[in-house]
Amino acid sequence: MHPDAPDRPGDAPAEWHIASILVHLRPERSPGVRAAIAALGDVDIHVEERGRMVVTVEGPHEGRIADRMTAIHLMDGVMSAVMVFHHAEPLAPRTS
Amino acid sequence: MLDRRDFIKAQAVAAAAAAGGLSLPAAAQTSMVAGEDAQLIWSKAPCRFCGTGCSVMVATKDNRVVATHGDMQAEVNRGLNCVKGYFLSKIMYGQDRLTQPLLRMRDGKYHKDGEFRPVTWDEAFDEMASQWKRVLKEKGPEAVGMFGSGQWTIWEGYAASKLMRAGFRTNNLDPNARHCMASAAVAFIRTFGMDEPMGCYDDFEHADAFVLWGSNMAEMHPILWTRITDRRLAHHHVKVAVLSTFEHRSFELADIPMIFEPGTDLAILNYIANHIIQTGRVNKAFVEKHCNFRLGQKDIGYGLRPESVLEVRAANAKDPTDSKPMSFDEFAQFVSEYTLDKTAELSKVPKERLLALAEMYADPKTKVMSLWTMGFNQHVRGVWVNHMVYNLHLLTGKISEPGNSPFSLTGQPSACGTAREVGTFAHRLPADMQVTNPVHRSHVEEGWKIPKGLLPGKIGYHAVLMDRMLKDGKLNAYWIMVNNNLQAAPNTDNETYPGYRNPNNFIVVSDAYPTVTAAAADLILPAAMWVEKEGAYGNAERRTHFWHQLVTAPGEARSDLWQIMEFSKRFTTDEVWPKEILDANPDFRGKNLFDVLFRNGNVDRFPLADLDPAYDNRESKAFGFYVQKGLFEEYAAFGRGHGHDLAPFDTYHEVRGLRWPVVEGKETKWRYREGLDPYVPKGEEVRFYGNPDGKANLFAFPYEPPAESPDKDFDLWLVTGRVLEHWHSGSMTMRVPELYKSMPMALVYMHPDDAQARGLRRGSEVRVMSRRGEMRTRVETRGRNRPPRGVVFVPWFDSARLINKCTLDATDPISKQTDFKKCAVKIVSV
Amino acid sequence: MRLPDFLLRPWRIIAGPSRYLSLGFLTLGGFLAGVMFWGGFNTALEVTNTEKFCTSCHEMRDNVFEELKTTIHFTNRSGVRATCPDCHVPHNWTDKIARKMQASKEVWGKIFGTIDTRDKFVEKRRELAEHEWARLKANNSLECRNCHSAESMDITKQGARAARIHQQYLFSGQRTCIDCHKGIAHRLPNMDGVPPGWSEAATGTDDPIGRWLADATPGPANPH
Amino acid sequence: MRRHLLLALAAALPCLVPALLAAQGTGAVKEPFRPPIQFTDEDPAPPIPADVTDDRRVARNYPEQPPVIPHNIRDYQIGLNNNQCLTCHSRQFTGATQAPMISITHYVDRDGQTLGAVAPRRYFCTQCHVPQTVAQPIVPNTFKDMDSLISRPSDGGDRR
Repeated sequence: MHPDAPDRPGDAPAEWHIASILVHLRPERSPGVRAAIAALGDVDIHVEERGRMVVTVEGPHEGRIADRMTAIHLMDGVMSAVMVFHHAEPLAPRTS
Repeated sequence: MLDRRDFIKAQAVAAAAAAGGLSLPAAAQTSMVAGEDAQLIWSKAPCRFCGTGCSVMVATKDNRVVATHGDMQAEVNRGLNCVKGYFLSKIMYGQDRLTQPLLRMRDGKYHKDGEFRPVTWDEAFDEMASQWKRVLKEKGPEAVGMFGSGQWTIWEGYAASKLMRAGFRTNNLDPNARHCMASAAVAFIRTFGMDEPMGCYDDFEHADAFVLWGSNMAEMHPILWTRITDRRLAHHHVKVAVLSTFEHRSFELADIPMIFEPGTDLAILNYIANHIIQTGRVNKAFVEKHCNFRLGQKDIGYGLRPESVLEVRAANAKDPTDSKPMSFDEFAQFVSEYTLDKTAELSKVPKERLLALAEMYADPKTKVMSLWTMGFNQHVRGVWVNHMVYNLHLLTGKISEPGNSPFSLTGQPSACGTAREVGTFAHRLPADMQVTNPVHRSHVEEGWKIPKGLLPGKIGYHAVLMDRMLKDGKLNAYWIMVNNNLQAAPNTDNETYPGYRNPNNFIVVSDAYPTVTAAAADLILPAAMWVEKEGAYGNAERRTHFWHQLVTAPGEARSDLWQIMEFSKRFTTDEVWPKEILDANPDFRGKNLFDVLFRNGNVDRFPLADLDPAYDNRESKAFGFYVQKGLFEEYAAFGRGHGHDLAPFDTYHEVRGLRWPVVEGKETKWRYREGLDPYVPKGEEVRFYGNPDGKANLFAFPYEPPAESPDKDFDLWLVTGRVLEHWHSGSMTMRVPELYKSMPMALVYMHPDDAQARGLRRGSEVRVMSRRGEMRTRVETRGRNRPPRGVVFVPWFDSARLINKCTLDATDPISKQTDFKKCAVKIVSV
Repeated sequence: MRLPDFLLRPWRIIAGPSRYLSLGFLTLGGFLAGVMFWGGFNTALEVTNTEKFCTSCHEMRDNVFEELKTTIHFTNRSGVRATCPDCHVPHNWTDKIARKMQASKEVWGKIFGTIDTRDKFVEKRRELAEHEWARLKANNSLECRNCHSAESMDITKQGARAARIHQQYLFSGQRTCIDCHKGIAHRLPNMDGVPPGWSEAATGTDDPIGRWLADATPGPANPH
Repeated sequence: MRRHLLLALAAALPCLVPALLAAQGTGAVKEPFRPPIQFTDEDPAPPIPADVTDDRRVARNYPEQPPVIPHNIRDYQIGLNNNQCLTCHSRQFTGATQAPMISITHYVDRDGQTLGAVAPRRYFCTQCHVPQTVAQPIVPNTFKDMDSLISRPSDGGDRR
């Protein structure tokens, strides 16, 4: 599935994917990296400490997640972006 | 209201934070999930199962384990687990966990034929101590014994060794690791003067060729198999050779698959040595500088009872370990009879494959990693085959450097750490010292602060001999911990069970679950397991790794460490030590064994204040000092400065394990080579410093046939072993529903033609029968294991189908390790 | 491993895939000819059409037949099983003869030792498999359909995914059995470049029957 | 600490109760020993249980658990030559087969680099993903998943 595929491609069942990514970055480049990540969309930054940052990506298919991870990996100041956790399930209406 | 997806997101964050070693402020979680009760605590722990030593992250909540996953930070597994490892979360929650001591009773007191009734710990230990005292009084120290395990934590094995050797003055202490890698351990010492591999798992990323000598790593060491798979599939020049007596899952990656006749690996190994010599590819400089050659004793028998006809007939059954020096030329002459033609005929392996395998070793440009487990070690010539594979690496100098590595794998999580390094074998002391060596004993007596001359110098009973002695009524008080020997031992119907039910014997089993062994005991002690206690294991690459107590054991269950130490309180020195020793050391008179062994100024050296406040530690709180730290530091002192250096205790709680020797804070990946091993002096290049002359020993041995081969009455080879989904006797994994449902019973895997010839088909109910016993199961003709005609495979994980009633208690005469891979059976329809 | 060219050239002339040379090869091999003299042509043909005949040489017995034994086409619920000729010999006479010519090449291989070991057989596996895939593709999986007819399939008895894929690809005529069901009775060769039948890359072509004889060019050398 | 002990007791209750009940009856404890457990018993071998082939996803115990395989994998070949699991579950074929795509964690190699295809170390699927049979476990397992430990009513969401 192409990363830029529409959110509900074809007749594929709607799914919700989430992944957490451990990002190693140069601490001095942190502001720029944070801004670039925030600009991606579907991405949340959670904690950052001593050049390591935890980011979650959500999306309708795995392509979105791979795409975001690659984008982060290629950012200036980022040394690596490693996925730690990935989970997918059918999209059910949210109740609260 | 908590949203499920927010909750999963919180977990995702926690998993990444744990993987990266980031501390997660409470706010970071509570901001997403409305309430702190959704928080999980993630901690590291080694996997409970095999000797690979993967690290897992364990999530706990409300004193329960709720999730586990592969530890990204661990070098061994880098985030991966096998299917068993992924289900670790559930192993402690089988509904039949033992939660209270159970004693066989009739009319309100212990009776050998009574029924199990719950008793208190006090009642349990009272009965046990009175039985021990009775036996010690009647027969002396040689009539008490303990059977431990490579699943003991390091300090549990160490405490057991102290209690048995210094407390009860007997070396009747052996681990189930005897069934597992005794052959490897003995051959290491005889070749290099020191136990355990010189290389490490980093060799996987450096080797050009992998040779599996009797090891089904795809199922038994799956994570190491991922590293071989990674190397093979990503690098096209890399080749994998797999040798076995039947086709199994590891053959899926084999470039050179080889099915050989059982026992002929001896001939294949000699052929390769001959090929290396004949084609002029001996690394002469290496051999001259670093090797000795020795001619080993032949015709050494099969480790059966001495009156057995095979032992009487063997010329050197009494003297199997002898050897004498020989020259390189004599060695070359010795192996020269193992030609390609002869070896192909004997082994039934096609010549082109034998040649291709030999070339892997002979070609100086190919870095070879040899790997083996039970196919080699559970072998009536197990020590020989271990020696013979070292011969190949030494002849070519392919050793002690990245990618060139003879590597003995282990089956239990601490076979190396506890059974070998701590020295819980009947002949061993810590740090490779031997009970028969008076200098070693004296050194240990000093370290333990016990009187000179206290430690016994006679080698104790080994695993198989213990069973024989129980049956013969010579061993009468017996404590079995963390293992299921009535399911695991050979020839159990004749040699193991009778000893357990011998009316003169009192059998104690400590376990977490009611195993067949527990059910045959007289007293069952409920044990804490895995992360219910603080622990340490040592894996197959010399890596020592620790974990904290993460949850509390159920009910009255207590760790083996607590059990050993608490039991020691029931004895005074006057009851267990001889008068002469006490006369010579009056300070020790009337002392409690607990005080002598564990309040000796070493073990009780570290206060409770040293505990990590984030984790509970039941044993330390029970005894009033940091027990694990005290035991570890006393033990580690034996190895530091002697090539077995361990890091300080606290370091191991921070890191994902370190490979000893740890010198000046640095682990050692490859031993015996200058620049890689701090113990090798400058300018020596290579030094096998375990031996006084710094040289390794090559041994010449012939091919000799197995103890029992198929004949007209029992016409099939029986091979036993494990499966991926279950670990050992299945006491943990059979209680995980997903694992149980994936592999619910032990089947007999056989060739479709063999089935057809007996009027059988897949699913037929059959009896597997040997001269010793029988079991019932069903036929599998198209499973993952594909034996050739004439061979059947039965796994031993299933307590309802005990294949070890059929196996033969033949052992390697040198290592005393059983051969579970070669005996004769027949299969008949039920 | 490749043979030197001077050896290969005469081999190609003898064993080449054209219909004419295969006949020449037949005579050279003398195998069927001998049989023809000995008995009636068709009777002999029937003898060679039994599993017993196929497995009378150890190449077949120890390789392909050994592999068949554990698969669903040998052991299954009802005990209805496929024998070698059920799948590998066309039931139509002309095709049958054509297939025999092809088979005789493999017999030649036996007699002259090109596949006398397991390793040599494995090395040739991709080429041998490609012949069969091409033939079944060309005849719309005729030998599969002799037992498994699309018309008689009750898709309610199939797994949901299988039912859907059969409707989409098989019943619509977009694909034929062999497109998806390769390796169902024997181990697969190296499948590099062979897409599964349900992928876009596997779009079918309607090769005329017989073209396989001329076009079944050997695939890439199979390392295993 | 006290909370821990209470919880431990609560956790142990399912195990303790049967044992205690049994102890009240005959006085002997039969309960811990699931049949067949006596060494001397000869147990007729039950039939080989059938495979689960209903193609229904099974709930995971925790998100990190590899899903079990809900279909038959008889005769599937995974080896040096090819991997038949990937002919449905790899990214490019999931559109046609509608099979779940392998997790993208499977594209990450040992050094954390994301590859264009499944990482070689993840190649042998059945090391982690196992099929199931219809056999019913002899011993129930009392593992509780994290959702059930959260003291809140169900969110009503999907629980596979």
